[in-house]
Parts: sequence; C-alpha cells; structure tokens
Amino acid sequence: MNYTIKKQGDCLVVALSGEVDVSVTDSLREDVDRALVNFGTGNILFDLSGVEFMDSAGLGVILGRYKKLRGQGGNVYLAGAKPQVKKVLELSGLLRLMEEYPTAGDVLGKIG
Amino acid sequence: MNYTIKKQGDCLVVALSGEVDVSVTDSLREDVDRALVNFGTGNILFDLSGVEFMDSAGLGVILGRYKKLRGQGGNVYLAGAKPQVKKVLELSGLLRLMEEYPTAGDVLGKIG
Amino acid sequence: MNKAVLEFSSRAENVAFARVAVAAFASQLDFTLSDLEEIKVAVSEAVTNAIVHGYGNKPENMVRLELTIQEEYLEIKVIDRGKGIDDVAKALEPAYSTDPERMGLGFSFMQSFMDRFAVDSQPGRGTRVIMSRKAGAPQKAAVPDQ
Amino acid sequence: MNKAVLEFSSRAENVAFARVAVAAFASQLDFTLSDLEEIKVAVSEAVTNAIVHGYGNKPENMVRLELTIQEEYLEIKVIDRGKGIDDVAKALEPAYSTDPERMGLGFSFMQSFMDRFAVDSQPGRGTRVIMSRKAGAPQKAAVPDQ
Ligand SMILES: Nc1ncnc2c1ncn2[C@@H]1O[C@H](COP(=O)(O)OP(=O)(O)O)[C@@H](O)[C@H]1O
Ligand SMILES: Nc1ncnc2c1ncn2[C@@H]1O[C@H](COP(=O)(O)OP(=O)(O)O)[C@@H](O)[C@H]1O
Repeated sequence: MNYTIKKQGDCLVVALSGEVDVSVTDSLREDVDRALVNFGTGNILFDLSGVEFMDSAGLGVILGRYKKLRGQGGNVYLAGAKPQVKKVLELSGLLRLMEEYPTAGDVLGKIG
Repeated sequence: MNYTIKKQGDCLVVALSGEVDVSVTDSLREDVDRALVNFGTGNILFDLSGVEFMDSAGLGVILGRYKKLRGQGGNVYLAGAKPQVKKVLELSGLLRLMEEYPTAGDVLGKIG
Repeated sequence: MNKAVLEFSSRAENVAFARVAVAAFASQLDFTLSDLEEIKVAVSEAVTNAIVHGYGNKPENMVRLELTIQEEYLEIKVIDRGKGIDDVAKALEPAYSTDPERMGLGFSFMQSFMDRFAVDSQPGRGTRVIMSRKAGAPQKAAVPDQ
Repeated sequence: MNKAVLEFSSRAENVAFARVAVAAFASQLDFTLSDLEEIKVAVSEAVTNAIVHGYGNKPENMVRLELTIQEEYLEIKVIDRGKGIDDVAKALEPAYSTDPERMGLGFSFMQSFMDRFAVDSQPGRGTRVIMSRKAGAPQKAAVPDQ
C-alpha cells in the first residue's frame, strides 16, 4: 500500500494504491489530516484507481474525513474504484453520502 | 497447472503452463508416456513458456523422459523457460544434457 | 477433506498474510475471482477484529485460523483468546462499534460475503467466528439481516 | 519479531498453498521477486519431501511449518512426524534419491536457495528441516557444498 497526497485547486487529492487495510489506516488518517491543515483545503478527492483491496478499516478513514469536512462545509469525492472496491463502498452505504466518478479527472473537471 | 500434448512432425510438443509441482507430475508423466506410445514419436519438446513455477518434481518428469528417449535414439528439447525456471534447469544440470531454445518455433524449425 | 491451521502474531501486517493464505487454500475449490475477493474481505474483517478488539493491538498474542474444505464447502474459524464480547447481539448490529474511528461494519461484511456465519464469545476468554461458503453458490442479499 | 505457524493435510495440492503462504509472510521483509521465487522452491522441496517421503503420500497426516521473521532474517522450519531418514549424510548427497522417478535434488535446492540449512531427523519419528535467509543477502554459490 502506497499513497500520495497533493493539492489541486481547492481539493486535496489522495491517491491510494495496493491494499488498504488496518496496517496502513493509522498513518493514512494522520497524513491526510495533517495535509488538510497544511494546505488549508476544504475538499478531498480519494483516487481509488490503484486500489486492489479495501475493507472496512479503509472505509472508516474515508467516512471519518467526510464527517470532519462536512462539518466545515467541505466535501469528499471518490474516483476510479475497481469492482471489488465498489462493492464494499456500496454495501457500506458510503455511496449514498458521497459522489463517485469513473476518474479523478472527472471530479477535478467538475469542481475545479 | 495445465498442459497440452500434440504431435508436430516427429516431435511430441508438450506445452506446460502455471505451476509444475508434485500435484501434477504423476498425471503429466502418464499422459506424456501414453502419448509417446500412441503417436509413435521419437522426440519431445517441452514448451515451458507458460510455466510460472517449477521445482525438482517437474524436472524429474523431464529427466525421466530424456533417459527413456535417449535409450531409443530420440531426444528432448526445452523452449521458452522464464528466468526463474531457467535457474532450476541450470542448477539441476539438465541444461548440460538438453538443448534449450528461446521459443518452441526455434526447435521445430531446427529439427523439423 | 483438506485441513489447514494458521497461527500468527497479532500484528496488523499479518492481516494481509491471512487474506492471501486463505485465498490460496480456498482456490482449491471452484471459486471465482470475485468470490475470492469477498472471502478475503470477510477474513480481513475477522482477523482485524481479533487483533484490534480482541487483543487491543498488542502484538505478542496469537490469532488462530482453522480452515476446512469438505466437498464444495470452505469453512473458516477465526479464533482469539482476547477480551471477548460482552453483548454479542449488540456487536452484530450494523454500524455498531466500540471504536469511533471504525465503521462497525465488520460483522455485516462477514455475513454478507459468507453463506453461514456464527460468533461464539466469552468475556475475558476470547472470541471465535465461524463462517463458511459454498463454492459456486450465489452471493447472499447485500443487506445483512442480523 | 513476527511469527506464523501453518499446519495442513499431507496432500500434494497443499504444496502450492504452502509456497504462497510463505511468500506472503516473507514479503514483509525486503526480498526481491527473484528472492521470493527461490524461497518458494526451497519450501516446495521441503514440503514435498514431508508428504512424499515422510508420509508416503498418505493424505491424513499433518505437515507443520514454523515461520519467524526477526530483524532481516526469515526462518522456516518444515516438520513432519513421518518415517524419518536413516542416513542423513547420504540423503544430502546431490542426485541421491530413494525414488527412481525423483531427481534427488530437493536438499541441494534448499541449500542453494537459502543462507542457512540444517536437517534433524529420527527414523520412525520424523524430520525437521530448518532453513533461513537474510533479506537483501546475495545468493550463495549455485553448487551446494554439502
Ligand atoms: N474478536 C473480538 N474481540 C472483542 N470484541 C470484538 C471482536 N470482534 C468484534 N468485537 C466487538 O464488536 C464490535 C463490532 O464489530 P464490527 O462489526 O466488526 O465493527 P468494528 O470492528 O468496525 O468496530 C466491535 O466494535 C467490538 O466492540
Ligand atoms: N521428510 C523426509 N522424510 C523421510 N525421508 C526424507 C525426507 N526428506 C528427504 N528424505 C530422503 O532423502 C532423500 C533425498 O531427498 P531430496 O534431496 O529432497 O531428493 P528427492 O526428494 O528428489 O528424493 C529422499 O529420496 C528420501 O529418501
């Protein structure tokens, strides 16, 4: 599991790859929260196109960031989930809270 | 692990794929020996281009067929081994007994 | 019948090991790749629970998996000797979690992705999750009915 | 330190399971893909020996693997409670086999692909192969020196 975090416009783009489980969620959560403060952005885009596996630990990081940003008027977007990842996103109910797009470019085009 | 056995010219072409270990060597050995009888061929070409893993059980099938055919004036050729397979072929000494070519076509072109 | 037992340190990096090992064992049955992905999620949730809740993330304990293949069935037991669950019925409720950073969906995912599911827990003694899935069986309804 | 134990039925189809599981555990260290291929060959040879020689291909026995990661070292023990080896020195000779269809190279491959290697066997009681490899260590000479 690897991730990169960068700012594009008013959006923090968090690109995840590999397997997202409890072995990485603590550091991922801390790094995203720190970047939110440092970059002063109000939205997050999780680019999931490189994710091969995600369980509820990974979903918990996404939902936690969503709750935090919604409280401040920001938003969380999802992009590029593969079928196996989309299945857990759907089953968890996250797709009823957040918008999901085929690619990161789709999201940036829309909100940029 | 899958394999196909067919005759081309005076050569039995045995194309292996996947992982060649003790779980398949008994049936592979029997099928090759039966095909040698049925097709009445004097040479075998093992096409290893699809093999992802081979241990000494797989090498044993090759060496066994080599001993058998050499006794009858025939020969065994190897083709297409990936680096990890080539390593065990070398280490076992089989490459000092048999010729190994980049592709099955190279062998058939030479002996055909 | 084919059996395998795995026991490993209660470390977060072993969750991936458990997933891969179970998928490798399960692949002896006629599961599709999508089935195997679902089984991996169920295993990941149960093993994570053992490590995080059962053992409170202390790495020196052992998590035990017992795998059985019988006819078309894969059975998976995930066992810890950790703190146990006081109220199993409550723990099984979707979105219930004792940890605010977690989703409370672990048990729901196990139930969604496996054909049979049961939890047996004794406070102070540990937890045993038993789940099984039939190769080739259709996936159950997405919403767990527990 | 990270530990894992695998125990499984002495069936030929579990040799692949053992390889995949060991590689998944080993991948926590900094091994290259080529290193992992070599470790898989060593595991495959030792587990095959336990099933074929130790248990004479009878499927109802159990093979045990004990895996330990400590600092940069992976240690693998492969244990059977089968028939044991009468003359270990002879068994270690390259090309020596008690089975005419086999190469007699299993122990040579284990020695070539691992940094440390030892066999401990008692006739009638079983065999224990202990091997270890350092992550990032150069491969040993191709010709085993046993
Ligand atoms: N192995 C276990 N040992 C102790 N408590 C557990 C165990 N598994 C689950 N629990 C309890 O059940 C609750 C619900 O579990 P689950 O549905 O997997 O959600 P989550 O893990 O996200 O909290 C947990 O929050 C925890 O309190
Ligand atoms: N686990 C074991 N139990 C009993 N005998 C064994 C075991 N492992 C190896 N041996 C004996 O040692 C010999 C050499 O083993 P090896 O070098 O792996 O070659 P091979 O397996 O090809 O025969 C075997 O033929 C067998 O007689």
